[in-house]
Amino acid sequence: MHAPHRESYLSAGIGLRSWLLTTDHKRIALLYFASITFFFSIGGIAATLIRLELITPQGDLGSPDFYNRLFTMHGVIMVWFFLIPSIPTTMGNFVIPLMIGARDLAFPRLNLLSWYLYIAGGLITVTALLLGGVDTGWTFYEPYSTFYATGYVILTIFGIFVAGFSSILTGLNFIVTVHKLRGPGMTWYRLPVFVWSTYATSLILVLATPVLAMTLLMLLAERVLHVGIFSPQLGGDPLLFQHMFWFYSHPAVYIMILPSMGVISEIVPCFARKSLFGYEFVVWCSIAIAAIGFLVWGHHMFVAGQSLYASLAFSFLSYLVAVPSAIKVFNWTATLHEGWIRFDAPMLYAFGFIGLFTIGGLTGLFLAALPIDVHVTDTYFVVAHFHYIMVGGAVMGYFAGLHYWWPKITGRYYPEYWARFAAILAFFGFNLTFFPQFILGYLGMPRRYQSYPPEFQIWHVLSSAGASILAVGYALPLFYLLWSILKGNRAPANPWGATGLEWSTRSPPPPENFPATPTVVRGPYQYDRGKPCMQAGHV
Amino acid sequence: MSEQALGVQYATPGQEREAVTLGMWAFLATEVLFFGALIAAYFNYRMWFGGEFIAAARMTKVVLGTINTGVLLTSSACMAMAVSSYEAGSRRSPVLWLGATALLGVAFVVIKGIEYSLEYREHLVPALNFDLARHGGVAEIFFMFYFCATGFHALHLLIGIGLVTWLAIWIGTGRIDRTGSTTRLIGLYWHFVDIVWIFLFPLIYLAGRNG
Amino acid sequence: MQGFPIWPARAGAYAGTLDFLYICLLVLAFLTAGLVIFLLIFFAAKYRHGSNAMRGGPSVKTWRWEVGWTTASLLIFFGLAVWGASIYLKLYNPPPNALQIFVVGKQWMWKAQHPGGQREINELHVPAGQDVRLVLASQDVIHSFYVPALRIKQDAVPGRYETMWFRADKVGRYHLFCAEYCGTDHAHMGGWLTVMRPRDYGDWLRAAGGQQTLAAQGEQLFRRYGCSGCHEPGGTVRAPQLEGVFGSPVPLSDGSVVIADERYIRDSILNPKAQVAAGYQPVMPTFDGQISEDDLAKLVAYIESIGPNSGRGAR
Amino acid sequence: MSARTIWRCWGALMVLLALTTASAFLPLGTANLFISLGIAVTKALLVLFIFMELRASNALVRVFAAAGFFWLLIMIALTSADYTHRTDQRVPVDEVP
Repeated sequence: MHAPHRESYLSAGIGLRSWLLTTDHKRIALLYFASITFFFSIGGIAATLIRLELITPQGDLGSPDFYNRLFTMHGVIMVWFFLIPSIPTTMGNFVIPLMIGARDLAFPRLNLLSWYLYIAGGLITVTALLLGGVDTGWTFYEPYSTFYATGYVILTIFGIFVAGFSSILTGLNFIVTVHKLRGPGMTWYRLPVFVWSTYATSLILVLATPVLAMTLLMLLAERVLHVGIFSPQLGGDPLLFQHMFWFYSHPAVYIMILPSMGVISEIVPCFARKSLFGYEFVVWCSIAIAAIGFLVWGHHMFVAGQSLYASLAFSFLSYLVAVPSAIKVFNWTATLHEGWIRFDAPMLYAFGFIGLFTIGGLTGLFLAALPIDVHVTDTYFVVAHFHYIMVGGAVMGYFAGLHYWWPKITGRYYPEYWARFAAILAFFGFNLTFFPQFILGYLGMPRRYQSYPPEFQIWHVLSSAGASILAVGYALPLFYLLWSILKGNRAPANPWGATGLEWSTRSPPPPENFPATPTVVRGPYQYDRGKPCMQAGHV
Repeated sequence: MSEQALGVQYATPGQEREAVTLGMWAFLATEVLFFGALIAAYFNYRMWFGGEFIAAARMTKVVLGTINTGVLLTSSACMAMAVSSYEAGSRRSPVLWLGATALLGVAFVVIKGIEYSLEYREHLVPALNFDLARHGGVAEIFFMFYFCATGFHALHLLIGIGLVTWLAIWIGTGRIDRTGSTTRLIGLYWHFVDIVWIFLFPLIYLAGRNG
Repeated sequence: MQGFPIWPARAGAYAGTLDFLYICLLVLAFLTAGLVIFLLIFFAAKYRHGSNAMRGGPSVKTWRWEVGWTTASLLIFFGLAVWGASIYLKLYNPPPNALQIFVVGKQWMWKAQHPGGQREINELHVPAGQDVRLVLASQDVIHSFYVPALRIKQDAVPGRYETMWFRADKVGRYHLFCAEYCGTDHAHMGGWLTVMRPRDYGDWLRAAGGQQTLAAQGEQLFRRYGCSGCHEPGGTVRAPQLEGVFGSPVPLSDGSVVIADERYIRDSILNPKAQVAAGYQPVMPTFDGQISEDDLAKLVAYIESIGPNSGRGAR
Repeated sequence: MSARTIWRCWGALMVLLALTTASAFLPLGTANLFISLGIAVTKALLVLFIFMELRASNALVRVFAAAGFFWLLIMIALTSADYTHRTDQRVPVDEVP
């Protein structure tokens, strides 16, 4: 099946210029892959140092200021330069045009511009963090960030501001692409769930990011000009900053998790050889999550001093947003029923995702209950909860997708046993790292503490031990995936027996994606007693 | 985009036209929330501070503000004329209408500049010379909003003036691709900047005039 | 290392109420997660590729399942929301006649002032079995007053008063933390809450030297800052008399009515023109930036002491 | 879109501008805010539907035109759920009307 002599998007040009000036969505996806891996490593190093510091109750790895800079760096880099762009800009960029039968995204040059904005913003922020860092935490709460914080606050925020434009333009590009570039026969209900969830993500990117941009600009104005907006010392209300910040930053959590849910919805039917249970429910749950996700931000402010009425409303709405997530979990589980289940690495990651996301989601129910939130907010319970969602959920999904589409992207198989080993390692390492943090949180260990009362130590030690396993689990793919680019076995067009359009073109795909525009004749994930029925009528 | 041949990703010019139109509207939705964040903050502070905040609005220049609103609305009508005559196939008339649009835009910016200089003389500019003892801290916060909102609006308008001027030159010299959507898209952008002002005007200039 | 602690200490009955909700949630979470994980493993084993399990039985109507689990989740979630809210409402409404203590957060310490004028730093002594109401202020950034043994937490926001209340039943020493990140020594901003038998508390109060009650100190400040020049009978300027005002409704010049609570008194000192009492001119100068949070607390305590419950202000 | 439509729309906008400015000076209390916002919404709708040709656009474009404003309303509504109730925060709940 493989045909090395035929041209692929990888061989279409080899100079640096052909990469840096490319408008091919597949090459831009690889640019993102490389840069995101870079930022993930920086954030990961910061996380390692944090866990190292917390093994003992005293602060012994540097000063308190150094620790404060560490967790700020970890948060800023991971949130804005890894999690938010991760799946949409890499896998989204690569497979969405392939999945809908398009030649490219609607605005290829805008797509390249998005990458440049992302990398510019990222480098500005990393520069600021390396020059001396910031000690505000990734939330930049007022009035701390205006008049009390030290370090390069302005530069860091400017970097995030620039990267925000990359988010907006990426989202806009996907929205238009999904609406206008679907190939013949590709109706909305024939779209793979990954396309739906990336579309839902794009809506959030377009509608939430500008609010962050304006909020950060006002923060900058206040810090530079010393004129009151949010700062109570100058007459403002610091809670307004929190409202505006979380209006973006809570939906941002759904920016991170929705694409991951999309990846899982691709992988589960493919490796169960069975159509996705409740397809319509799953896709509308994605849209519902994106919409309701905008209505719940106040649950970050239950003890911040917002009014009773706001707290009651936000608690109620927070429970509402949990419903579509729960429905998704039930649908993935039901998909397995009467399947022909295989356990390749992507499926192992997907199993990990479902388990961890379920725990993350269930602990969200604890946090939505007002009095429990009063006790555990700003403690390790919250830290554990959002890491279960963002690392156990979003990052597991990222690795699941990375392995799933790796043969399509590179034309090579990754080494299967190494990959399964890494997936299992990451799962156990993750649980050992973050499960103890739930206990710590309920015990009352506040977050962002460099030193802590000695009775908490045992759980911190377990957590740090887990983190070292997790670090290996995340570092391993870096090595074997790079190795497989050179030495891996060549992969055919459809190595997994999947049904989507992206599997009906060659691996790696030709620059024009499809030799002839495919016509779609059926919905996604159709299997006839375990045999795939391809979506494409002909290729 | 549109001054080139059809992009490879499109099958028909109609598809491209629909795509860029949708893209523009999605971009405008982003812009609504960009200004909207400021407007939401305004409403909350208006509720929170009450009388003092509204009283500060009385120090804005309502006559100049009203004239400026008229200028901007007229410029929008000229822009609509430009798009309409362009799509009718004319070459000279859209250039004239675009020229009128840009001139009115410049007039708006000049009047805005006069307002700013008056406010400077009255010590109403935060960070530069705001007279805290005379006007009070809440008024300073109001004027911070005033300068942020009108400043970002003016920035958008300046970009619009640049685009309109560029467009007039391209149409006039016949370098534009007639099948493209550029004219219509720039029109949409111009009207959007107008809509932002339509909301800023009552919030900034008309607040507190009843007392 | 000290073993594997699972439960935080319980210093009061409220901790038990909250733990009960928490345990119920835990049971629900374990059942749900257990069910999902059991099904994952069960299906994975039974329907693994190459197994001989029966497949393709009579197809189940999808929507029945969907409607079923959607409704079930909705009902359970709404029940939880209502349960949580009902506890929160109690937490929100301080009982009357609680012992009131002012707590000021600043980088990086908690300063407490008892009604008798006793002050302490990073320590808080309270009597067991008595309702205690804390009035929280911050001098710089946002802090958060957190006592895990009581299961309560409240941010101290600069520029306003926040309140919280609790009732500790069990004598002992409990951790007191700052839970909102506040800068360099955030991790060291805290200390101990000491719950004492009421008699011991009385002894402690005496030993801690209540030179003068908070209200008495406030009365001195009331003269030193010149408040009495206008706000007492025979003042040079017509200004509202403050006796009996505390806790009662005050009509404002814009037609609305506020309750003269700590926050109103504080705001009126710092920003007198914002909420002017009806019938008076906005002539009072602002004291913003001229009075520390400590002194503000004393002034508020004084005005509270001449409130309607004091006997002095009874009309 | 004909020149006649455009200039008639312009005329309507000018009339509304005069109305809103004049009404702002009438002592109507908070009603002034709602009148001026109502007129602003009308003006914006005129610009949207006539100048920006939403009249002739398909449903998709209209949805996107509305989305930004709708989300802005969410933001204003839920933040004001906080701000409108801030002052009576410590009034016992059963006494609040």
